[in-house]
This record gives sequence, C-alpha cells and structure tokens, in this order.
Amino acid sequence: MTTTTDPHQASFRLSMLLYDSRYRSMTIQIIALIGFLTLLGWLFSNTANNLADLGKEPSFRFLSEPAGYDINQRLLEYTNRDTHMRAALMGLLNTLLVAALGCVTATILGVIIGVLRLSPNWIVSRLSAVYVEAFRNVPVLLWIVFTMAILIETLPAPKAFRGETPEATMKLFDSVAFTNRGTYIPEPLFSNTLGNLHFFGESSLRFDVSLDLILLAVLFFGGIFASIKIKRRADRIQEQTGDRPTTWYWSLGVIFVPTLIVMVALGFHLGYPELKGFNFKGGIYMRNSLIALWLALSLYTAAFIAEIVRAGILAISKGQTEAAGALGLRPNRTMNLVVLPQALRVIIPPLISNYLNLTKNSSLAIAVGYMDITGTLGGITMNQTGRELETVLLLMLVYLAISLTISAVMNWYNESVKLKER
Amino acid sequence: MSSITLDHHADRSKMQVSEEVAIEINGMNKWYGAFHVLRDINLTVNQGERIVIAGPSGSGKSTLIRCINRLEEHQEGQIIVDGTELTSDLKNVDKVRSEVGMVFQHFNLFPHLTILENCTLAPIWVRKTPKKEAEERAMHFLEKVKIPEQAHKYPGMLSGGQQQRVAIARSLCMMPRIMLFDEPTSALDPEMIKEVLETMVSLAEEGMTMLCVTHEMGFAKEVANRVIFMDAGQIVEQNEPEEFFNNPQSERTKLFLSQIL
Amino acid sequence: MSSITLDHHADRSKMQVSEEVAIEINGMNKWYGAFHVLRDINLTVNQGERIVIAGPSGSGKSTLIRCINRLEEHQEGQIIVDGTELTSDLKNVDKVRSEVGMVFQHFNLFPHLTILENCTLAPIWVRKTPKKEAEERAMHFLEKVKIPEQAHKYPGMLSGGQQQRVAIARSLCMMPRIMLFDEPTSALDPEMIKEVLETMVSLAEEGMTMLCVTHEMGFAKEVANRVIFMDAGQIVEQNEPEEFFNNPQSERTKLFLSQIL
Amino acid sequence: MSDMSYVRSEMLPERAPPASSVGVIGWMRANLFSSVLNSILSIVSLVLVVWLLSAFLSWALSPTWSGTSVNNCRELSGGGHVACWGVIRERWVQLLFGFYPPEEYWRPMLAFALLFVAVTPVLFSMISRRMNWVMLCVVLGVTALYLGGLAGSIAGLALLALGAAIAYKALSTDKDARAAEIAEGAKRLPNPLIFTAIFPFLTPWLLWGGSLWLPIAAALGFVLAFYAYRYLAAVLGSLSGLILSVIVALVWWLFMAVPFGNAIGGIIPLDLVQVASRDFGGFMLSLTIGVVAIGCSLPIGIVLALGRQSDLFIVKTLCVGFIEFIRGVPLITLLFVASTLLNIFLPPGTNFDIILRVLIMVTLFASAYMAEVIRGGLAALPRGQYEAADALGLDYWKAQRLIIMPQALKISIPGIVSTFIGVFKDTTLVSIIGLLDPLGLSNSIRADANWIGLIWELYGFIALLFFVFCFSMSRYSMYLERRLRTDHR
Amino acid sequence: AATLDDVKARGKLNCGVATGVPGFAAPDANGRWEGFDVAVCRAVAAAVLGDSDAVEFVPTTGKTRFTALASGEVDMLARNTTWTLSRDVDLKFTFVGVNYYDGQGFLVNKDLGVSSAKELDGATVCIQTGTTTELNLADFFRTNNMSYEPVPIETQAEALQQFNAGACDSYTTDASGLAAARSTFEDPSSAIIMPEIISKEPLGPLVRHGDNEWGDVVRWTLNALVTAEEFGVTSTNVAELSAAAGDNPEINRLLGTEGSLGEMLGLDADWARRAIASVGNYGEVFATNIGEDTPIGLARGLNAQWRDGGLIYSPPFR
Ligand SMILES: Nc1ncnc2c1ncn2[C@@H]1O[C@H](COP(=O)(O)OP(=O)(O)OP(=O)(O)O)[C@@H](O)[C@H]1O
Ligand SMILES: Nc1ncnc2c1ncn2[C@@H]1O[C@H](COP(=O)(O)OP(=O)(O)OP(=O)(O)O)[C@@H](O)[C@H]1O
Ligand SMILES: [Mg+2]
Ligand SMILES: [Mg+2]
Repeated sequence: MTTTTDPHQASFRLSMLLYDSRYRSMTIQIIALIGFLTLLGWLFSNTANNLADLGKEPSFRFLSEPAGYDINQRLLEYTNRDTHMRAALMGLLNTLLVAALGCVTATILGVIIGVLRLSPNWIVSRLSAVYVEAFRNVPVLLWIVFTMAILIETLPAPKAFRGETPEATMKLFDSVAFTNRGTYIPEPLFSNTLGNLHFFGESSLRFDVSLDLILLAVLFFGGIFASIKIKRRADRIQEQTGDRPTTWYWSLGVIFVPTLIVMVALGFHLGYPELKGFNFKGGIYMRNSLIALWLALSLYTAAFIAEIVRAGILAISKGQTEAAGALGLRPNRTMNLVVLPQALRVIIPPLISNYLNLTKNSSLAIAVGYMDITGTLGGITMNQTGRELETVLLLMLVYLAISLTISAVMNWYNESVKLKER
Repeated sequence: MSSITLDHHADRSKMQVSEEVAIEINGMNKWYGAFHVLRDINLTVNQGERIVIAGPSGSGKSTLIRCINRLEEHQEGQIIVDGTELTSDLKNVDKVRSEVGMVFQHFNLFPHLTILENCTLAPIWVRKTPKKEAEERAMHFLEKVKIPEQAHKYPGMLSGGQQQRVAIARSLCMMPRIMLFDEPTSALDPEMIKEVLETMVSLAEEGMTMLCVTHEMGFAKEVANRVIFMDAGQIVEQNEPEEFFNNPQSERTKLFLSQIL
Repeated sequence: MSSITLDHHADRSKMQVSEEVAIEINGMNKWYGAFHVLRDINLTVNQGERIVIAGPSGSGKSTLIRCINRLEEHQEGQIIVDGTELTSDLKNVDKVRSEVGMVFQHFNLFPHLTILENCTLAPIWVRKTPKKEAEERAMHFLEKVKIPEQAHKYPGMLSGGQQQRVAIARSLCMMPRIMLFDEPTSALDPEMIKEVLETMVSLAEEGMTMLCVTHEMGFAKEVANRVIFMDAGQIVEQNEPEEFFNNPQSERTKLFLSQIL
Repeated sequence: MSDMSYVRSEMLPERAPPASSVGVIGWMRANLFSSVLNSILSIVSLVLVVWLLSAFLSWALSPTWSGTSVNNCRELSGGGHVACWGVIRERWVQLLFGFYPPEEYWRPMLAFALLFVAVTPVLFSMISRRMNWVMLCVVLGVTALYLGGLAGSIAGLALLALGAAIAYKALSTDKDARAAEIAEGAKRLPNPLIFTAIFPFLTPWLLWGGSLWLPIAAALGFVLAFYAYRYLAAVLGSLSGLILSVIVALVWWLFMAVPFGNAIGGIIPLDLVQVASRDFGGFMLSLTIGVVAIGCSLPIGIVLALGRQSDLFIVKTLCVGFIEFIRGVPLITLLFVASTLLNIFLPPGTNFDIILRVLIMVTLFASAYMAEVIRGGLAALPRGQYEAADALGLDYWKAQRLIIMPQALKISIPGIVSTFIGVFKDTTLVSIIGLLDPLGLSNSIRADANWIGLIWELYGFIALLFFVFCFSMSRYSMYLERRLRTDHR
Repeated sequence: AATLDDVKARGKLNCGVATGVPGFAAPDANGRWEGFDVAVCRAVAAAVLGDSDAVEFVPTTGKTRFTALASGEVDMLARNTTWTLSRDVDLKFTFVGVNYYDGQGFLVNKDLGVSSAKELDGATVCIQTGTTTELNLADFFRTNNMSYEPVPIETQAEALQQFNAGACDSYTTDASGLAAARSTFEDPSSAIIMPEIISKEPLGPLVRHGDNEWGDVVRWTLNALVTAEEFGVTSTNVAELSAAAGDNPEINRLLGTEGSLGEMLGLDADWARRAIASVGNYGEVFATNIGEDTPIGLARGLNAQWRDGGLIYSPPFR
C-alpha cells in the first residue's frame, strides 16, 4: 500500500513541535542541547572573566619549567632541575605502580579471604567475616593513615641497626632491612652488563631500559611460551592416550634454565642494602609511604573482593558441585573445571570495577606523602605554580583515561564470556 | 501423580536380574543434626534390578539415594556398593562414584560447556579416556538419547527434556554399573516427561541396575521389578509392582497410593 | 487448545451490533526493523462487535492489537479509532487511549498500589474525576468482576484469576468504548480461566466492543460475532464463528484448527 | 518373587544421634576439627586471636580516662605502652560536633533524630503509620521539654500526651477493628511521608539557623510550581505546563523567595541563632555532608537515570557523559575543584563558603552513582508496567511519578543505602582540603601541646564511630535485600 | 573600601589561619582558636568591630589558603605565609607587614651526632608541603652538592610523629615551627636546631590586591601592636593611658586622644586602644603565645624591637 499519503505534511503547525511525536523528541533534544551549551558557555565566560580579574591566563607553559622540588620514590631518574612535566610523569608512574601492586595483592588476599569465609571451619569463617566488616565499614583514608602510623611506630629506625649489639637486625640472611622509613631488598646487578637503551633524548619523557633486563625478560617469556607448548603437547597426549604426562619439571626447566644460564653469563649478583651514613644504601628501596598505601589499599579492597568472590562461588549452585562429585571428579578438579570457570564470569566484572576504585583511591596517597600524580601534579606543582585550573584539568584527564581504559577492558571481557542462552 | 502413557511397551524379558549383589545396605542410620532422617535401612539390590522408591515428601528418599554415592555421609551402619564399603576413605568413595551414575531433578548440566564437553569431561579427567574415544562414546550415548545433533550447543539452548536426556547420557559416559535417579522428571512438562521416561525404559531394557526415586507410577509398573515405599525415614513396604499397587499391605502405603493415583 | 465450558450460556440477544464504525484499519503495514510483521491489514469493526483473533504464534496478533492503541507505531496505512486517526499527533493518541481499554496476558497490575488505587489511578489523573467519584465507580466495577471485598488488598495477595479480573475492572473504570484483550487467560490455571472468561462474557452481554486475541475456542463460539484468523502477518480468513469452526475455507485455517481443537 | 516383599510392622521411633555428632563435641568436630587442615587452621586462628586480643587489651585497658595531657597520662598509667584516653574524654564532644556552639547542640541532635523519623516510613515498611507519628511526637516533645521555659514545657507535655494517645489507640485497636473503622469512614492518620517531605526544609533551618521563613519560602516554590502545573497543564498540555511551572518556580526562587522570606520574617520573626558552616566539624560535618549529598543527589540521580534510559540521543549522550566523567575521576579531584576552582566557574563576586562548595561537588559525585543505582532499579521493572501505564493513557511524567518511580525507588533502596555508606566514608577526604571532619580535627588536636604524639586513641575512636554507623547501615541494607528477594511478587 | 564595609556590615571578620600549628594557631578543647597568628586576627577584629571575638576562623591548608583569600572567602590571611615577590606580584596579594621574621632551619636528634646542616648528606628530611620550604630545601642541598631524601608531609602533627619515631633524620620548616615542635617533645633537649638558617622567611598577614583601604587597616593594626610595645603601652595600662591625653604625643596619636588617625583609616578614634586591650601589644602577644615562658619557648631573636637589635620596627604614627 503506497497510496496512503501523510495528511499532516502539508499543514505544519507550531504546536506540533510539542504534540507530534515526530517533532517532539527533536524539540526536547534541542532544548536540552541549548540548555547544556548555555550552561557551558556561562561557565566558560565566568571562568574567563574571573581569570582575567585575577590576571591569570590559562596556559600550560608551566609544564616545561623546572619543577624545583624532589621526589623521593620514583621509577625513572629525576632531579629537581627537571620540568613539571617530568615530575607529573613520575607521579603518573607512581600511581600506576601502586595501583598495579595493589590490584595484585588485593586479588590474592581477597580470593583467600573470600574462600576462607566459605570454609566449614567456624572460627576461620568468623574471622574472615570480622576482617571483611572491619575493613569495609571504616573509611579507606583512615586505613591509609593508620597503616602508615603502624609502620612508623612499630618498625625500627635505621639507627637501631647500628652499633655492636644493635636493637634491630636485617631479616632473611641479612638481605632485607625493614625500617620505619621503608624496606630495602637486594637488587639484581650484572657485572658484565650490556648497558642501557636510551629513549626520547633529553625530553621530559626520556627513559632508560637496561638491555640485561630486556634480554632476561625475552628469555623468560620465551620460556613461558615454550612451557605453553609443552602443556599443549601434554593436552594432545592426553587426548590420544587418556594419560596426562607429568610435565611440570619440563615447564620449570624451559622457563628457568636458559634464564639462569644467561644470568650467570651476565655476572648476575645481588646488591645488598648496607647501612651507610644516615640510611641504608644499595638495594631496591620501597618507601613506607608506598608500602603503607599499597597495604592499606590492598587490605581495604580485598575486603570487597572477598565478598565478590564469595558471592561468585555461592552463585554457582550446589547442584553443580554435586553433579561433578557424582561424576567422580575430585574437589580440586571440580573447582578448576566446573566452579571456577563459571564463578569467574560472575566475579570478574565487579572485580574490575574494584580495580577501578582502587586506582581512584590511590589518589589518597597525598595523605601519607607518597608522590603519585595527585601529589606531584595536583599537589606541589599546583602549589608552586598557582595553576589550579590547568593542573586539576590535567589530573582529571589522566584519571579519566585510566578509568576509561579499564572499563573498555571490562566491557570487552563481559562480551566475550556471556553465557550462551536459548 | 501424573501417569504418562509410554508409546511402546517395555520388554520385560530383556531385563534380567543376576544373583550378584550390587548394593548392600545394612542397618544404616543417618541424622541431620539431631533430626533422624534415615532409620535402620536394610536393602540389598542385585545386579540388574530396577527399583523404584516412592513415598511422601520429606520421607528421606533423596537422602537415601544420595548416601549411596556419598553425596551425604551416613553415621551408622554399612553401605557396600559393588563390594566396596563406603567409609571416610576417599579412595573407596572415588571408586564407588565412578561406578555409580546419578541423574538429578534439576539436570545440573555445566552451563559453560557444550553438550559434548559435558559428556566427555568426566571420562577424560576421571577415567583418563583418550579424548577421541571419549567423544565417540559420548556421541554414541547422545544418539541413544536421541539428541546427537545438539552435541555442540550449550545446555542453555536446550529444552528441559533435552537437558535431562543429556544428563542421562553424561552419566552413561562414565560406564556406570548402577544408575541413581532422583525425581528425574518432576521438573519437566508432560511432553518432555515422556521423552525422558522412554530413555530410561530403554536403559532398563539393556539390563542397567537402576534405583529411581519417582512418582511416575506408569513407569514403575512398566519397568520396576521392585517398588520400595518409604515414610518417616524408614522402608515401610517393598514389593513387586503388581502386588504393591494392587494389594498394598500397610496403612501408610494405602493412604499414599490413594492420594497419588 | 483448551476448551473450558462456561457455566451459563451467553445471551446473544443482548449483544447488539450498531452501524456505527468503532475501528477502521485501512491498508496498514508495520515492520520491526526489516521484518514485515503486519501486511496490508484491512479491518472494520462496528460498535458492539465482539471479535476474536486467532492464529499461530508469531503471526502478529498481539502486534495488531497493540497498534490499535498505539503501544506500537504502524508505518503505513490508516488506523481510525472512533473517528480519530492515529498519527504521530500525541493528542490523538491520548484521545484514543482514553477510549480504548486494554487487558494484557500478564495482568500488569501496579504492585505498589492497592486494588482500589489501581482502579482509580487513571480516572483521577487522566480523566480528572474527583477521588470520591472514582472510588465509587471503581467499587462498582469491582463488584461487577465479583471481587469488591479485595479492594484494599495489594495485587500480590490475589490469585492470577482475581488479578486478571482486577485488570479488567481497571480498564473499565476509564469507561472505554472499546476493549482489547491480548491472551487474557493464557497465563492462568484452568480454574481461573473460567472466572475470567465469565467476566468477559458478561461484558459482551452489555454491548462492549471487544477485540480479543485468545485460543479459548469455547469463548469464541459463545461470544464472538466474528473470528479473524491471522497468519504470517496477514488476515487469512474471517467469518462468523459457526462457519469458521465448522467450515474453514483456507488450508492454513484448517491446519491450525486441527492442531488446537 | 514374593521373597522380596516386605512390610514393616511397627514404625521405628526417632533416636538421638551418636554422641560424636552432636553437642559441643559434635559441633567442634564438625566446625573446627573436621580435617587435619581444618584443625591446624583452627589452632592457628585461635592463637592469632588470643595474641591480638591480649596485645590490644593490655594497651587499651589503662586508667588514663582522667588524664589531662600526654605526660599526665604517663604518670597515671605508670609508663609503658598504653592508651591515653584523656584525649577522648576532653575532645569527644568536639569530635562529634566540631565547633558548633555547645548551647545549640540540641539542634543537630534534634535534626538527627528527625532524620531518623523522616526515613523510617521509607526504610522500615513494617513500622505502622501511627508509630511514625508517635515517634515524631516523642522526639519533638522531648526536645520541647529540654528547651524548657513555660511554653516549652507545655508544648512538650502536650506533644508527649498526643504521642501517648496515638500509641494507646494503636495498641488498643487491632487490625480488624481498624479496618472496620476505616470502612465506616473514620479518618486515617495522614501519611508520615508528609513529614519526610517537610524534613529537607526544616533541617537546614535547624542546623544553620536564621529565619524559618527562608526555608518556607523555598518550599513555597515547589508548592507554586505544583499549582502552576496543575492549572497550566490543563490549559496548555502537560509538557508546556511542566516547562512553564519550572520557570515559575525558578522565578520565585531567584527573585521573590528571599524578599518574601525577609519581609515576613520582619513581621513575624521565627529565628534561631545563626551558625556558620565553618563551625560545623567532626562527625556532624561528615553526617551533614553525607545526608545532604544523598538527599540532593536523589532527584538529580533520577533525572540522570531517566536521561540515560531515554531514547533521545542527545539527552542520553549528555547523561552518559556526565555519569561516566564523574565516576571516572577520584573524589579528591572533585574536592580540589570545590576548594580551588568552583569560585572561578561562578559569576565574579559569588562567594559560597567552602562547606557549601564541598556539598555541591559531593552531591554531583553522589548523583552519578545514584543514577546508576536507580538505573538498576528501572531495569528491574518489567516492561508490562510501562505498557499498562501507556494503555491507561498516563503520559510520560505521570507514568514515571505514579507507576515507575515508586517501584524503581523501592527496589533501589539497598543500593541507595550502600551509596550512602560509600559517600559517608568518603567524607573523610574533606580533611585533605582543610575541613575539620573527624580526621581533620584529629590533626588539630594533635597540634595541641597537651596531646601531641597521640595517634591510636584518636584514630581508634574515629574508626569506631564510622564502623558503628556504617556497619549497622550495611546490615540494614543486607536485610532489605533479603526481604526484597523473598517478598518479590 | 569595599572589604572594610563588608566586614562592618557583616559584623564578623573572616580570617584565614592554619589548621593547626602549635603556638601560632590551634583550636582548644572549647573550639576557641588561640595563637600568635590568631592574635593578629583578633586585634583587627577588635579595631574594626570592637570585639576581638567577632572573628570567623577559616582553617586553610597550604593548598587552599590563596584561593580562599583570592575568592573573598576570607578577608585576610594570618597564617605562616612567606612574603615573596611572586606571591605579591603574580598571585596579586598585598603583604601588609611582617609579624614574624623567620627562616628555614633543621631540627635533628642529638644522638645523631650532627652539628651542622652541611653534614646532612644522605639524610632523610621531613618537610611540610605546600610552602616554599621544599624549594629552599632542594636549593640548599643542590648548592652544597649533597643528596637527601625528602619526605613530604601535609601536617605538622604527622611530621613530628615521623621525626620522633626516627623515620626522618631531620625535620625542616621555619625555625619558629621547629622551636615550637621541639618544645612539645617529652625531652626537648634531645633534639637540636642546626645553626644554619637556609632562607629568609618573613611571615606576615596579607590581603587581596586592589583594596588599599582595607590593607591599611590591617597594616596599621599590626603596626599599632608594635608601636604599643615600643612605647610601653600594654593591655594593662592602655585603659589608663587612653583615659586622657598624656605627655607622649606618639602614644596620644596611637590611642586616639590626639589627632584623627582613626578617622583617616575609616575607623573611630579608639581603634588601636581596643586592639591593644584585647590581645596586648606585640611583645605581650609574643610572650603569651610563643615566648620563652610558654611551652613553645621562642626567644625574641630577630623579632625583638629594633631598639633591642631586632627587626621589629613600626613606621611612626603620625
Ligand atoms: N541438608 C539438610 N540438612 C537438614 N535437613 C535436611 C537436609 N536435607 C534434607 N533434610 C531434611 O531431611 C528430610 C528428608 O529429606 P529428603 O530430601 O531426603 O526427602 P524426600 O523424600 O526426597 O522428599 P521430596 O519428595 O520432597 O524430594 C526432610 O525433612 C528434609 O527437610
Ligand atoms: N519488539 C519487537 N521487535 C522485533 N520483532 C518483534 C517484536 N515484537 C514481536 N516481534 C516479532 O513479530 C512477530 C509477531 O509477533 P506477535 O507478538 O505479534 O505474535 P503473536 O501472534 O502475538 O504470537 P503469540 O501467539 O506467540 O503471542 C514475531 O515473529 C515476533 O518475533
Ligand atoms: Mg527428594
Ligand atoms: Mg502475542
């Protein structure tokens, strides 16, 4: 039927903007857009006026000026002559560092606590419940300052290591020093080092990568790749004969033997921390601010993750375990083959949003003086340059970029594991 | 309760009972906390027997059947399955479980695995069957339950009746000597009940030892060689189906039958 | 499918069809995306007619009925309800909706409101009836569907049949001139189907114009003055019930009737 | 084969289970020592608990409640590593109320009690209408008595009597009798939600003081808008009616409300002593920020959630953009905006005080989360509810107001409570921008020469406050979730 | 004179102070703010409004203080803020004077065995962020070719916690702060302040650019306190001295018994008397809040009157 014509085309009336479903949505959207643009314009003009009054013109030039302050915990080399930009970069790396460390430990801890909470052991499950409630119901900021205070108050100062009969000694065969300034662990050193690769010249983004470490990483990941091959082969053998060959020593071998050989060839040795002057020298040094933040964020987030894990496992009905048991599968196999693959689908989305929260909470680093991006760009740089608008804007963009990346990963995962339904 | 009529009559002549004892239960007692759920159960099942267990809700039918492959632990008495006594020794439990298949009311298929993977999982990981062989066997049993074409779908995509048939095939893939059914049809629509019962009949015709909790009395008459009536955790009456239905002895049995038939 | 026998026979003499046109559908077409769900529908319904729409699942029955009060938009052709054409003009839509009542398969009562509030909500807010009057009218219709005593309960406390009757009363409270029913009984147990059908019969006796998608053929024979058979989005056949059931013309209708009767 | 037939002649009685599976021993065996691993775990945990408890108790049980300074504490306890509780004794009021004038403490306390009264009808559906009014009468009555004076005493006694009367009536009529009364046309008590609606206007007056006429004028804006809508919608149709009534309300608030309030206030003054925001501190500040943010974010969240659900592309994009932006950045950056930038964004000369600015930003923050919670509630509603509303001829806004929102909000309550807990905990962040919430105050207290160096006592006290509050709320929300699951129709 | 009128109309002075520095600004158990900086606020309030309690104290951090002032949230800032060119010119504030001459120093534990800041190579140094201190510190160590590890900290309380626990070898901030901090130690003699003062830190109250009348009020209130000390006017004798004009014309002009200085400022004649009566003269303020008899125990040092060899010097009242 193409004969019907639209009788309303000819006579457009103004009221149709509101009472005709074809135009109405357009009208509303245009009103919304105008409203939004007006708001935006209003904010912009206010900002422009206010800044003009203050005599500040928005500009990002300060980023290339020398920062003038020092950063104690950093992943790349940096001096107070470097630019604000590089200081911000150090901060960003620190943020990512503590977020990554936190996510890993929070996950491990959270899974353990979550599983313990389901334990048939009364006291263990009760203790885990106490843990979860204690951490979930007290602000994370409080936990951060609390942890910091514990580290400062309970660990020995470096000077306690001094003297004939020191009050404190290094732990683990004199290789690790826990002090109330931070923890020193041995660092890997190479006597026949291959040198460093240098990127980005003298710019603010410059960084060095040790060729030794690259080589070792390549070997290590190559080993992992080989061990995957070995596992595949074991799978094939199992498919063919039903018996699964024991391969763990092969896997370990290909991962570690080449790496170890090259390490020896490069003259690998550990550099131990030593008490020199006011502080320990040498070794890898993790400041207490980092450790406190890392610990507190992990402990706090772990409480949430534990609940997620528990809910995830509980969501897999008892019937699934029983069915697996009735088929003769041992509990650990049941866990690996039946419960975990299903529970993970339930667990991972909220898990990732907790990673996101942890990353955002890492901005509280400022409370313990850990120089993350909020501490550098949003802290000292903002203070010293007085560029509140620019720094806060940059700060938000950085966090937004991190968040969006993480949620993109999450969406991709959710899509890929959707259960197939009728 | 319901009484679905099966399309073809079961061939009783094929169902032979041997002298060999498959399951022996002696003076078994079980408690849930302080609640005495199974009381002094004595039961001997021979190889090839098809036993239907009936009884009012809460009488302990499921619990009894679940004790036989130790999904529940009993506290007193003996359960000997195929010569292996069920104790807290995990090896015995493993042995028994690999010889006893179980089908649940709610199918309990693994939703993250395809039908074929559901069927090959246990043979591969428990029996250490080569994958190829396991798959062939799985296809064989899927054909038997008449759904080979669904092998690569996921359980969520199948109807209830199809899912229950997959569950049966999955158990069969472990080549059990004994099959336990716990109300396999009570979550299904009448149409589907028929499909599943027919599958079970054909299983009985092949001489499988079966213990089946069900209220499908048509099935019991057709297939069972013994009907056990439980009430309040005890075996109150057992008899051949003919006798059981036409001439119940105990008052409780009579009451129960009057209600469900 | 099922065929519930109603307790009292409908009084056809009361059901008078006037000359006035209630609904007119001319060359109406509708697509869901690229899927052509309704094809060239032409239908005229007079004031007082009782029309039953039947057809296989997915044939577009629900869609057709939902187009009539614009829960769905059609893309081509005309739908004129009580002289008002359904176009994108929202005022017309409002007008039509206040004259057309609709009853859904799943009742869709508002669970947070009492039965009485369910019934008075639209009269008060749409028709701007004073509350008192609205409540009186609601009680009147609740009496008609025989559940005045439930007026202060919440929908969750009622049985399915009672809920569906409330849904009917709720529609009636808006004093519609036309009632649409979309499988009003298919979510109900047989017992309850009867209650609801009886309510619908008494409605028909009062001369309400009704369009009813249903598979209750007993109802169709009893009440309808026309049965429309749809398949693949088209009206395949329409006739008086007698003729329709005893002497179907098209092959598809025959096939369909053989399946459901 | 009749050899297999068997009939039980007499039924077995129930028997007690073997001793090893019941009683203390059975319980311990089942719950503590069911396997080797479990036994080890049990023992390790026990040792851990005992060790932690003994360490904690030996620190916490110290006779220093009366200490007046750190040194005084040391003397009282005879040295050693023990708590100095004197600081809590001296400062707990400050940690609770900040710098709020002590003679006005009754105001925040009354506000808090009223908050409880206002949310009860929403949160605890099993408490009857009458009980709600009784609670209100009791709270107001006790306050009036506390304030004393002749008028106060009379009003207090009257209110208490009224409460007692309602309670007596409630207890003496059972359900059926009540139903009969209602059927006869006896008036029901007004819905306690009326008080919930008044509460948001009453509280600011209680907390900040000033003239009662200003909140009344603000509330009048809503009343005006409502009547304008009623009248205009009938004449012009609902959408233009809505837009115009919003404009009416805005005009009232922007140009007329304050002069009106001042004018009437000049004639009939109903003033409380003004308290500046910066005198808010401690736990009361956290609570104020939390409650205000959640309260204000609710309507914004609803609008955002509806926008996000709508099929209008631009509206949807704007809402999604806002929500994702807010959820993507840490609260602390928003607080930086509040403390350093917000005044730059507003017209030159505007000057909100810092607490107001923080309130604005925390509200925006909470509304993004609120929007997601409410979206979940909306998504949980079956489509049929929308269709039924449409079929009855309700327009979009009426359907939302009468059908969709009441249900969606109910489903969302557990989520809203969780969001509140989150926001409430996050209020500690304001200490970073120099507000004196409990954590910020603890720093100031430690700057007092008497209490320098004290950490655990203060942190512990603050943690305890938060814990008690958040824990009970989270329990409540869990209970709600369970109930929603079971009484789901 | 917009600000002055605002303050008068409001009846309250909004004064930005630190969130907690012992002796300089901290709330006591009753929530009453006390301290050396606080006294300046009170003096101004007394001068302008006649009531030294008509002050709203706005606690600010290093980060928020300038915004608070620039946005008009506070009328003046009396908080350890160093007068620098860029703050004056670029951030557009007017420093109305110096109420405390300070300099950044180092506090170390005695048993560390260090006697000079030059020996701090490799040390861990706690600093309070948000001030000029971290820049000074970086400059000092760079020019002396030494390395150090900074530990940035938000509040003094936390800095002291770390210092006392030995988590940093040295605590650096303005010497006044160091002395104040040291005074709170269980054993104040266990820590020593290094002789090096690595920066000039003239601390003083400041107001916004562009409102010179208001700036004058604050400036001359401060000067009044200084002048009062110079001429021996104290809170105890000020009532007596202002009852009638005395022999000293400077005192007379100060106390309004002669001339019309108050009027020129837009205040009444009594303004300085009220300021002095409420908080005392500069010396009294110093003595009651941070002087040698207080737990803080600071010597006058640079902050002595110019006649006594210090830098405290008020332009003449005339
Ligand atoms: N895990 C358990 N803990 C405590 N009591 C249980 C448990 N499982 C079952 N029971 C109780 O044991 C009794 C027997 O349960 P069982 O499931 O064996 O009954 P049933 O005969 O299978 O009933 P139905 O026909 O309803 O399935 C019931 O009273 C039940 O409530
Ligand atoms: N919202 C929609 N989007 C796309 N396709 C739809 C939608 N609603 C229905 N359809 C399709 O349109 C066709 C007709 O649907 P309709 O619900 O009208 O059928 P019906 O005749 O009422 O079937 P039933 O008896 O099962 O209710 C079906 O193929 C259906 O899949
Ligand atoms: Mg059972
Ligand atoms: Mg349909």
